[in-house]
Amino acid sequence: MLITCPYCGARDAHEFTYLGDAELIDRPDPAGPEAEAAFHAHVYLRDNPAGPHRELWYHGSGCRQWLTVTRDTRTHAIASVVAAARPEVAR
Amino acid sequence: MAKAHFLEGIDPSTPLAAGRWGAATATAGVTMRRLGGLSIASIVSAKGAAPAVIAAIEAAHGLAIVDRPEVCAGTGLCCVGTGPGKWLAVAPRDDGEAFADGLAAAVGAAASVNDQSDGFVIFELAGARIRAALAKCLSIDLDPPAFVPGSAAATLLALVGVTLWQIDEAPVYHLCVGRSLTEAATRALAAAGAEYGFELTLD
Amino acid sequence: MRYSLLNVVVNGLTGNRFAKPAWRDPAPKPAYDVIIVGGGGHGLATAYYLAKVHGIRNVAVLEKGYIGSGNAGRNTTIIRSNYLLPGNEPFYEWSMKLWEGLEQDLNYNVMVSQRGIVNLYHSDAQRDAYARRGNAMRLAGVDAELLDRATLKAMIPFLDYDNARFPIHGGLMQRRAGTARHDAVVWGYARAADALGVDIIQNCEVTGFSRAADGRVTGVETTRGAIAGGKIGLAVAGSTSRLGKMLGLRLPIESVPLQAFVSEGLKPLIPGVITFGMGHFYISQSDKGGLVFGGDIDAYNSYAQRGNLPVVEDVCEGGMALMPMIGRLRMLRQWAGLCDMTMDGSPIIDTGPYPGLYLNTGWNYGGFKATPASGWCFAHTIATDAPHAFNAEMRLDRFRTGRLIDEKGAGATPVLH
Amino acid sequence: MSRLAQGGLIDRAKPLQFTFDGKRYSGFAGDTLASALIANDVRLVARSFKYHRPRGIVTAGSEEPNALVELRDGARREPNSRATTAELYDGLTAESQNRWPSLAFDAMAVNQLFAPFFGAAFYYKTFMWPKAAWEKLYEPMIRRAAGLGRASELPDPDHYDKVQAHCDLLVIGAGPAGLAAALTAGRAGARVILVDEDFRLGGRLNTENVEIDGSAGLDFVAATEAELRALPNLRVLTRTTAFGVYDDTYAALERVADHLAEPAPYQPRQRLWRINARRAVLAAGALDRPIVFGGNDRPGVMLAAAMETYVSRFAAAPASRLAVFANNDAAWGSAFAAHDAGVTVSALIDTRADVSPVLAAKAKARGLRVVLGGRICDAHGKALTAIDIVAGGRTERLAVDGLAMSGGFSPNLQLTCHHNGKPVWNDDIAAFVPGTPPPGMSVAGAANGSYDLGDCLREGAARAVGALADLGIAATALTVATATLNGTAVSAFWHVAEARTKAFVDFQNDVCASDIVLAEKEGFRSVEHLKRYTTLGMATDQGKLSNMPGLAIMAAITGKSIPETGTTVFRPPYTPVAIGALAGHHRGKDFRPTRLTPLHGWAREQGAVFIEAGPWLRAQYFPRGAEKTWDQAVNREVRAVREGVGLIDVSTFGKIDLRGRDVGAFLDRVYINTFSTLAVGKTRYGLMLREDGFVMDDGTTARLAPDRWVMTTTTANAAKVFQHLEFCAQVLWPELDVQLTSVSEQWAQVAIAGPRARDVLARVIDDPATIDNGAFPYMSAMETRVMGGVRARVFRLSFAGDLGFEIAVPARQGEALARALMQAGAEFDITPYGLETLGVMRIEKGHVTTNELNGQTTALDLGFGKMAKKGDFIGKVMAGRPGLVDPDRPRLAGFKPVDPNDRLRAGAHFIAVGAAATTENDLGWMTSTTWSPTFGHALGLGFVKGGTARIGERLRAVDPLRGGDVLVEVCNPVFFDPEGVRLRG
Ligand SMILES: Cc1cc2nc3c(=O)[nH]c(=O)nc-3n(C[C@H](O)[C@H](O)[C@H](O)COP(=O)(O)OP(=O)(O)OC[C@H]3O[C@@H](n4cnc5c(N)ncnc54)[C@H](O)[C@@H]3O)c2cc1C
Ligand SMILES: NC(=O)c1ccc[n+]([C@@H]2O[C@H](COP(=O)([O-])OP(=O)(O)OC[C@H]3O[C@@H](n4cnc5c(N)ncnc54)[C@H](O)[C@@H]3O)[C@@H](O)[C@H]2O)c1
Ligand SMILES: Cc1cc2nc3c(=O)[nH]c(=O)nc-3n(C[C@H](O)[C@H](O)[C@H](O)COP(=O)(O)O)c2cc1C
Ligand SMILES: [Zn+2]
Repeated sequence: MLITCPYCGARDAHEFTYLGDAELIDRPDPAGPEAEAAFHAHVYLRDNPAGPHRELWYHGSGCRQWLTVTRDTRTHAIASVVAAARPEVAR
Repeated sequence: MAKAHFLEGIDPSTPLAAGRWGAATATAGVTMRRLGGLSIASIVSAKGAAPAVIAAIEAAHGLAIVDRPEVCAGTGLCCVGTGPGKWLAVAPRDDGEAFADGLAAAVGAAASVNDQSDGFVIFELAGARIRAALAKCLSIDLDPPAFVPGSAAATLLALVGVTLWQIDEAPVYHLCVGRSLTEAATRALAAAGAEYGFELTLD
Repeated sequence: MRYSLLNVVVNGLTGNRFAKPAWRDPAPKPAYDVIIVGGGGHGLATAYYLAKVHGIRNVAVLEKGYIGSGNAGRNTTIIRSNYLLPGNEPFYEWSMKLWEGLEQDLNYNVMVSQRGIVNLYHSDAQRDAYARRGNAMRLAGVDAELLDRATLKAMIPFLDYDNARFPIHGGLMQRRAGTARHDAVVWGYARAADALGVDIIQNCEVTGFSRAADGRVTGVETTRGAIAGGKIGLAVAGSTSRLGKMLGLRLPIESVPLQAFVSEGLKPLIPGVITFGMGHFYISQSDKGGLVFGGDIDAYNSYAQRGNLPVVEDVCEGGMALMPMIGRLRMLRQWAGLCDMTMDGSPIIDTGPYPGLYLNTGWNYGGFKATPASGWCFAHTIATDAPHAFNAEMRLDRFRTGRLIDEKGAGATPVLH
Repeated sequence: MSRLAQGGLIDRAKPLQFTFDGKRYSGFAGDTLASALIANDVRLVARSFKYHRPRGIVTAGSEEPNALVELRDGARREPNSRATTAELYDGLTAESQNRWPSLAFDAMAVNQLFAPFFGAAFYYKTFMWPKAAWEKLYEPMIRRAAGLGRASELPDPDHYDKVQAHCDLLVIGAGPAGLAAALTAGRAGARVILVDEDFRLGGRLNTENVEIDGSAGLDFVAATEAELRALPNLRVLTRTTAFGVYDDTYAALERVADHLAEPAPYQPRQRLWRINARRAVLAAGALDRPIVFGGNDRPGVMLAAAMETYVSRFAAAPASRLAVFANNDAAWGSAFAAHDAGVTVSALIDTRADVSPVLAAKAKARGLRVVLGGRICDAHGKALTAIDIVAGGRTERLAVDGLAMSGGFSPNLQLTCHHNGKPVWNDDIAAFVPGTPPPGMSVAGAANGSYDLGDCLREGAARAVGALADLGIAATALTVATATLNGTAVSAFWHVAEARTKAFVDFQNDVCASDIVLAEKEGFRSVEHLKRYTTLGMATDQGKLSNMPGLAIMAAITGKSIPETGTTVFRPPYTPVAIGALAGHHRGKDFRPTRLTPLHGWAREQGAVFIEAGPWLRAQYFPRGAEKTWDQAVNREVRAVREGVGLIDVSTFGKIDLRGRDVGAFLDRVYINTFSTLAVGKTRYGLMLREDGFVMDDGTTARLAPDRWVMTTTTANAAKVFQHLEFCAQVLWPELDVQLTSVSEQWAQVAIAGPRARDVLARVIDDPATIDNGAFPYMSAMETRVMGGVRARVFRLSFAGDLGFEIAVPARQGEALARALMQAGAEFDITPYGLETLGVMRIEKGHVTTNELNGQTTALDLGFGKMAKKGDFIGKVMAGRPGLVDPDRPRLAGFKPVDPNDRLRAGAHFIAVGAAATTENDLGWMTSTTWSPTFGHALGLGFVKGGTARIGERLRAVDPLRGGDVLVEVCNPVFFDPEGVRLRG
């Protein structure tokens, strides 16, 4: 499986580490009213869809960027790869 | 019985000795030479500060570097893109600390500079079969136009993280390996090059 | 038709003229007391024990393809009860006990073969962790032995003890562990459940659920029409999230591929089950002679039911590091299953989370060995609306309460379990 | 000898000797073992799996189900090797397998007598009485009888390579279709790889006597090969099988040296190619398939296409009197070829009532006897002697010693299914053709169901043009004006109902037509159930021959069409692949890279014994003089530190440089304790949680300058922590100004510990005044100079729990530093110590490490509950869940044996005195133990319910695994210097 890293270009997936659903980007507000429920959902609950999935990969053996990859879990076809950092604050 | 592979007789904790290994070809198809006397520093830009770093390097060293996986070489300094806003700076001088301090002074708060002269070892890889040998250890495409003189890549060599860049058309490459893994990388290349005749030079 | 020596002889002499289907092929009835979704080992075992232990016989097992088409038909057949944590250990040991009597119980030779498992260790820290586990097993009345290198060498001489990158220091052994024939387990349970009146309905995919106003789940929609059910149990392994979505459920599960491999047939070579402690590799030999081996999961979400080459290479590297005699033996076929990996690596057998609904999921890469106990406990949970002591900790709310059953200590990253 | 006097693509000038079952034979270069055996009149080559039926050679390719042998001997013995693909070399040795005592007389053949009871899946219904007999008697018996060849049981002496390749177009198969595709793409300048599993290019052109544009097919092959090999942008790989299609990657196996007695020095035996091909054309051809009739497995019965190959390509006649039995035109061509080569063709039996007049005329011209609308119902003889022909209501016995059968062709579409693509049925050719191939793959030629030579050539060229067009590369299709028109008509025919003897569907696994009938009766009707119940298609050929007839028979019984019945799934590999090839060089010591510390050479000089610590080799202990056992050395090393001073290499710790305005705030969020308040020149111990509230790692972080910090991580978690911090910095809090750099490799780090540590350091540091206790108290850090100007970082810390310093210098100075310290400490008897000694001292001091930080523990469990700050940090919220703060969770405590002579063992569990050793009474477990030379008895750390609240209580530490049951006293986990006087001294 090739992941086209925006910095490095197409690289074999074995250069990357997979973390899981890209919702892990959105860490809940620990001071929020339902923080415990929100963290429970954030840490544990997943859509786990059969279809397009936004997910986090770390290019640890390359440029060391965290990437958000949109990949179809039925076919492994990758629709997009972007830096995981929120664009407004990315480099 | 075929001759056992020479690596089988050498423990990975014993450095592979300089010299010819593998097939007794007239000339070694793959050569690996450890380069000494280099200063190496890592540059990691602050968020959004890559342009400032590029400008600072240009101002201080007259070298225009790019924020891409490429190597930009000037006199006395070359910078290899290793990640967004990240470079490995290499210079032919034997005072890594001062080199890094100089760079740090140049970039100021725009980047974090660390002396890595002892953290990495750089090898020069050449020989008529070097591409074939590298194809056994790397998964990236080294054929032009995918990879040409000036191209660089942070990638895996066998199971070792490395930075590789191409020097010329011959092709000659430079390979930068973490210090603790130089022996592992050497063995991987020796295994890959054995078929073509492998020559290791350590100075 | 009971299988017996006489029966085998008679069939042989009559050219199988009187052979009968192992299970009927009924059309779905409009309603059942219990509907089990998923005709894998767990679903079929659940139906069997519902009928046998709880006398609930108006049961349907709905399977979208053919029974055993899921992980039950694609696993590496290892059965063992060498678990560490009290939330797991008694459950898996109960499973082992059921395995030990399964042929007689089902009147089907599922080829339970207690040839033993050895988990190799390569460092003092690994030895200590195995000792903790082995002692936990012994406290639970389960057999476990810690073998030193010399004993191992006599028992399994062909491992690379000295030259390997990670020398072998010893192993934790469970002699009662071993393998069972995966397909036979599915067919044996199906045949026995069918004999007790359970309807096994293949090519019947559940595509939705019907719900009462109070939220109660009252039936399923399927590719063969709507079917009402008093109670509905999900035992769909890697597909739980897909069914959960139809119910608006989000679960602590990610589905990832696990690959397995079989070699060409060989004369007896590997005595029991062996697992490598410093690489992703484990192996056993099937009765047919194929080396059945596997290793790590492909670490990404997938429903493709196939894996990728890096894991194949990783597994074979582990194999060659451990037993360099297999270099010239050939991999014949590779395949993959969908593993429903949970956030703590342990399963869920629970009532709810809606009335009328029951969950059996989260078997990670290790639920084959659980098949009998899973069916047994799930049947109990469905019949009595409460978990049995064996599955008392395997509940969905443990992620909320923090009473996790994390054997590996890998935390909420399913691909690390 | 059945070697034809002329013809064939063998080199008669190069005779080669070989042995089969110990008997010597000879063949020629260009032969396979199978063709050479045929040329030597060897018919019986193997025994079948279940019934041990005598078997011969059925095919001429990698689809061979029968002719499997043990090739080579000694450590190189390879069971289950197909004689049909083994290239002959001088000195080749092969043995038949799965027979006893000999191939000709196999005692296990008695199994055939029991065949009525050994039907499909008989084993599931029997062997259950008595219960114990299964494992004691039946299973071992079955296992011995099953399996095919014998493994060598010796380490594989050869080595293997793996290569990565990248191309625009991969062409799989070098028959006419593949050659046309490769030539078209190669001429267009695209990067092309052409692979073929054969050792010759040409595919069926090597067999069939055809013309292309007026010249012989073989000339076309030769000219094309010459042009392809001259193209710099095109790589030709023969002996290379594309065996799997993965995401974006094709896997192929090149048999580099299998045609040699043994590989040349440093030549790999085989090479695994991982090919990133942007597009691929599959031109893998089609396979002839058998017809199911009685005795169709007898030696002497082979596929018609194979027979033709043996006759034409290898000049080896498989029979002297041959019959041909077919349902299609192609087999007629095979019959003509045999006849033209001088083999007597006694009858040509076709199931069709009509064939094209062209064929009929060709047969007539050759004087062949043709039986139309006929069938063969049974074949006889241990090796074939006669066949029974049914035609026009009569049965006729015909004496023959060879039978070429052909049930029509099946396209070789396996690779199109590796991404779950399903083949679709084509009635015209009575075969499945590719459905949805994997992305980027197209199919040409016979693999696509196009059987006419001209079509194959045109389709190959067109597919290449199409594939390159997708990539924006213009190409001109190779043009072919004329090509031989061979008949391609076929009429589906699978199974001869009149068969009276066993009719085989899957030869290798002995699956008969009757087994399919039984499976259907017992309800195993889905093709996947049929496969698993009968083992149809599960043998080493993966049903290449048997799947079609098998499912056609099932379709007929159930009254369904073939497409309704469907096929089973094709999975990689296309043909079996050596496990060694998939491992490549990563075996033995090179299984995984070995990491060496910058002080490795120094430690070796000091006589260290090394141990694998994850990827690292670390000094375990340093034996001296007369010391015989490791514990003698360790006890000495511990005493030396506690009484004087010792030094240890701690370079393996992860070291992360953090720079930026917001590092303090950043660290506050990743550690449970506060770091933003840390003063410059100080270091602090920190605990990091995962977001689920469990401990991830611990370590110290020092502040070297207002905006520059350096963190140390445990050796084991170095990469994991760096990745986690990158996630926090890049993704969670990109607004924070933090730059992370791994400096683990740059710095060598040495710890010195013991009452004399400062005295030693004072002689090495450039400014000794700076390490006075006042100037540099416990938990201080500074950047400084040692050894006369060498940049260094000094931290006042000690894992060993004594007065201690850690000194980091640039890696190349590491050994010099160690030597300088040794010299400076000589008068205090400074002692190098290893990991083992560190382990003893950290237990004495109650410091936790991997055994305790195993991912299952919380900060509370470790007694670090008070460290947690008020504000947010990763893991804070989830760490508050009831299960994690449950007072009943086992907490860290220390343990010592009540009887000082008792030994403690990690892994023991705690049970209250008087209670039974059961799970219910389990109070916790021992994580780490050691014999402490400092205290003169054993010490342990562990987790116990109640933790330090139990101090003073006595418990049993039970270890049934090793027969241990020791009375222990619960203690403070910090045994040594609990007040920290030593640390601060
Ligand atoms: C490669 C591999 C190796 C393994 N090795 C081992 C091992 O050695 N030991 C061990 O203990 N465990 C092992 N496991 C795990 C084990 O196979 C599974 O945990 C276990 O089989 C899961 O339970 P099951 O048998 O009920 O699941 P399955 O057999 O997967 O049953 C689920 C069924 O639900 C059906 N289904 C799904 N959706 C629907 C729907 N909408 N409607 C109707 N039906 C539906 C599926 O078709 C499937 O048949 C392995 C798994 C894999 C993949
Ligand atoms: N008359 C008929 O009915 C009939 C039927 C079928 C084929 N044919 C003839 O056969 C020829 C078909 O041409 P073609 O080019 O399609 O096929 P081919 O059979 O000539 O060539 C296929 C090639 O692919 C190779 N191959 C197969 N699988 C491979 C794999 N996985 N990896 C590497 N190599 C692999 C084979 O070794 C072979 O050389 C034509 O001449 C055609 O006329 C005729
Ligand atoms: C324990 C075990 C042994 C197997 N042995 C064989 C075998 O000898 N030959 C074979 O072709 N497949 C074998 N298989 C694999 C199956 O053919 C099949 O690939 C697997 O059940 C997954 O199904 P699928 O490939 O149809 O998706 C075996 C599978 C298992 C689980
Ligand atoms: Zn990258």
